[in-house]
Amino acid sequence: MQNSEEEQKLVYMDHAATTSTDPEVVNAMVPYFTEYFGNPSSPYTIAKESEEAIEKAREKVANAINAKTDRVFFTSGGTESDNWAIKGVAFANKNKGNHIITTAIEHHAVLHPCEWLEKQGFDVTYLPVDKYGRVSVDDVRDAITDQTILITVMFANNEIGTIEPIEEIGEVARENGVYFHTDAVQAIGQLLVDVEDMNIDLLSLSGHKFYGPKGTGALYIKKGVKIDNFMHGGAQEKQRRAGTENVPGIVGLGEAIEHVTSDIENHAKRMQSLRDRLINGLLEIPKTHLCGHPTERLPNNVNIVFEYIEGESILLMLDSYSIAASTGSACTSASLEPSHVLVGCGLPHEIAHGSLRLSLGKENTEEDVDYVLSVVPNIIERLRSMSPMTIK
Amino acid sequence: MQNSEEEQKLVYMDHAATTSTDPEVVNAMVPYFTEYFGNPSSPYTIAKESEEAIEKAREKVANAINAKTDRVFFTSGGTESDNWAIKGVAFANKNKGNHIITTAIEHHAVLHPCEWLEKQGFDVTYLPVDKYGRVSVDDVRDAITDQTILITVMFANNEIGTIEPIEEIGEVARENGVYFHTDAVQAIGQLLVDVEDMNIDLLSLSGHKFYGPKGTGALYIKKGVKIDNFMHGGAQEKQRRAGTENVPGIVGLGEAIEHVTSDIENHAKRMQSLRDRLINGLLEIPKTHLCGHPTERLPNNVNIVFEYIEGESILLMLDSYSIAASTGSACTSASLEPSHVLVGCGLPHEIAHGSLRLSLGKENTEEDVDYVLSVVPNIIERLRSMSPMTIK
Amino acid sequence: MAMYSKKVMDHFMNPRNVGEMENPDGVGEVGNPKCGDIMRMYLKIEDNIIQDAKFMTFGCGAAIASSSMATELIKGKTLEEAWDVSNKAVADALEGLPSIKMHCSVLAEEAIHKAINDYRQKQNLPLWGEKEEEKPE
Ligand SMILES: Cc1ncc(COP(=O)(O)O)c(C=O)c1O
Ligand SMILES: Cc1ncc(COP(=O)(O)O)c(C=O)c1O
Ligand code: FES
Ligand code: FES
Repeated sequence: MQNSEEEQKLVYMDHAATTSTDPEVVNAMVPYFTEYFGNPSSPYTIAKESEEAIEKAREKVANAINAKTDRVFFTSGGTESDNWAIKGVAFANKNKGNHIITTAIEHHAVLHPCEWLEKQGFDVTYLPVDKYGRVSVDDVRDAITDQTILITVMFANNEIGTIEPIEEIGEVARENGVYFHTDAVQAIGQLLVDVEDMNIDLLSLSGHKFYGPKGTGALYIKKGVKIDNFMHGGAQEKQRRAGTENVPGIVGLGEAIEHVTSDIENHAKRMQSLRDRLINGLLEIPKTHLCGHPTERLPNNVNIVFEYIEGESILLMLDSYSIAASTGSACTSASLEPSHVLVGCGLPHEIAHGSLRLSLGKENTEEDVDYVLSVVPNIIERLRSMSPMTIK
Repeated sequence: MQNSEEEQKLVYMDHAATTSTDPEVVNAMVPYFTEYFGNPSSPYTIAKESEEAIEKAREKVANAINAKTDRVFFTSGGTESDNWAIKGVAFANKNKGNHIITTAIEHHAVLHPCEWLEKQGFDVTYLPVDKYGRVSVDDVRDAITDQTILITVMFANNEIGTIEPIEEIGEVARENGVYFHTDAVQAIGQLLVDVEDMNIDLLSLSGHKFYGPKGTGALYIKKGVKIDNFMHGGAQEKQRRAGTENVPGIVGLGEAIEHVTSDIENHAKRMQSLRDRLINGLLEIPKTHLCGHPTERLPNNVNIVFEYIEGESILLMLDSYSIAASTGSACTSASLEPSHVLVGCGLPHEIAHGSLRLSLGKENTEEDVDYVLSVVPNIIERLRSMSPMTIK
Repeated sequence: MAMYSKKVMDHFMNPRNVGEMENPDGVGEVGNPKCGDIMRMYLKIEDNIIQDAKFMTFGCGAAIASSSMATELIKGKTLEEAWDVSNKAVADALEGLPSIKMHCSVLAEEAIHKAINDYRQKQNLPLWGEKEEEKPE
């Protein structure tokens, strides 16, 4: 290997996993740790600063998704938002019905709450997706029964980047009087999101996916939606979400979402051109396929499978070239199962094994892309030369 | 009023509500926002920094409560820890029994999960407390049935500072094969906490109560305790608590708990002497009573009721003297109910109305105490002179 | 995510004895039931001694490093000695493996066993069993 870690600056292409927090965001947060540290629930002067800061952040989040400000509730992240939306609607509406519709390729923060609810007596339909990872709107419509209380379909998939037909599903949900939740954790900052136009009743987002702080998120709850609390306790968030507010975190979330949605069209255009350069370059390697939808995909998502090799090995070699990426290989998962998303798209296990996800971010440049393209073919060749599966 | 806000520096005596984050703690956190920002689940080099930082923090938390390191799980705060402990044990053990024992003066983060579980078919006993706010160990023992799966009693009360007989309750729980959870949110940094010696199976703590960041906490779970997950999703925290780890927050929590437990005896001694000076000074005002236990109380807690007046008015006047404090008055609660803790200790509503909590912290000095003592009598006199309730 | 030791990274980045072998005396191919990986081990044997070993592996960093280390450990050993090279010995030689990756070293142990038995079968010798007590003395 000719490149040592010292020479090459980090080329971070794992923005779907997490992003660095913007220095401006950090600067906005810092005073709320040490100076305006008051508990927003308190009536004295310094606490009012905290309270006002939270309300400003709430407005910024609401603006980003075209929601009414008072319908945004802060949480500890995308996972909490998903858990709250799904379990909260399930428990609050169990007298109306016990059926939930979702897809086979949701994030585990949606799937595992659904599975847990099954143990509590709920019925869950996990809809299949096509080979591009798209769910069919007709399948959603056909799955609805008189017991259905919730449809939860992600806005865009975190692994393969496929964008789901949210607006259409929202329409189906509304026509049938069923609540519609979408996990928009990967969509914020990449796609236009509009809870009004898209008939979204509940929407989850997570700060650290768009240069905000980890451990922050929000749940949008449309007015009138019947939902139990998930975090029970104090009277914070209008008695909807208990727990002393993470004031610096909330401030950071607000700053970050404002930045990232302020010029989303240009950002998306720039990402898309880097993305396509990367995809086209990688597909020149033989026995290589694109996962996810060719056009209906997140502007920053690249997901390629390389036959005959395993993803963790690719990541380790990329790391030695200071490139950070991700894989859906079984070997990197705690459960030693290959990605349920790749399998859900119909990929056989041994091919899902060789997946590589590169997710772009605002600091990535054309040089970064070309650097990756200069490195990957050698890595694939090296690993294939060790592989017992012969290339015909 | 002779003091204007400009002249007087803030005398913050509401540390039981929240504390400022130590500048050293903030400094420890900052690199994990921008530099070592990797997702700890990722296999590449920068992510390893995050993972190691989390494990170091886990060790610090474990040391502070004499737990095994791998039994500490990070959460988004005290509220989540309480929700997880109570709902998690309830759902995981519902085949064994459906009965939970707690006290009438728990924090809402314990009471409201219990009330919600009642709606799901669980039975909850809310034990009364004596006039000092202590629960009787015999009452706990007598309340146990063959259906009892959990006893949850707080380590020390957040309003009146009363310390509960934790070790004895732990013993009763162990003898009867019932899990024992304690909400130690107010105890950490004030009292010695030892999960081994005290037979504690589950323990909640919250970072922002001891100069750590808001939105951080931990749950200790003794090995072998049967508990469902609360936050379902990704495989973080050994598949026990899903959600991308709040790395800077966790680092901050670790720093803070190490600082605050490193010299706890001396700190407690200093707090106690300030506390007693404050209590003695305030009790010189007529028609004034101490709430909570005279000796078995948190070293930093002062809680006094002033007859004939209302707490929010006291707070507003104190604020004009740059003193930050708290009250159990109905007027400051979202529900317009007086504090369930004061009522639980047998105080009539109209007396609970006039409560003032001053909770001390490390930056408070004797001068602060004397300043408060110089200000409060005038405030009480002014408010009483407006009160229609005559003083006989 | 698992963290690898320097030794693991060395054997992963610079694997020893990787490649196909012409006319091997024994070949063992095993699949990992856990994550679906494949390891193939080739042995060259003379006078009951392993003269050369090579591997081909489709798997993670731990699997590749385990293959590399296993081939190093068995070269020059008698078949009996090689049979006794346990997955733990491979992991120890690698300065440890994360617990979630121990099964990758099991793959290496099994590949050695399978290759030795392949050789023994070709020589019309009785096969050795996997169980501790059935191991040769
Ligand atoms: C689609 C999706 N949903 C939910 C989550 C969970 O968010 P968090 O880890 O911030 O809780 C993630 C990311 O991890 C995600 O990509
Ligand atoms: C005793 C007690 N338990 C639980 C909590 C909840 O902690 P948090 O607000 O950090 O979630 C608090 C403080 O608010 C408390 O004082
Ligand atoms: S080969 Fe799959 S985890 Fe090692
Ligand atoms: S008198 Fe105004 S809220 Fe009580």
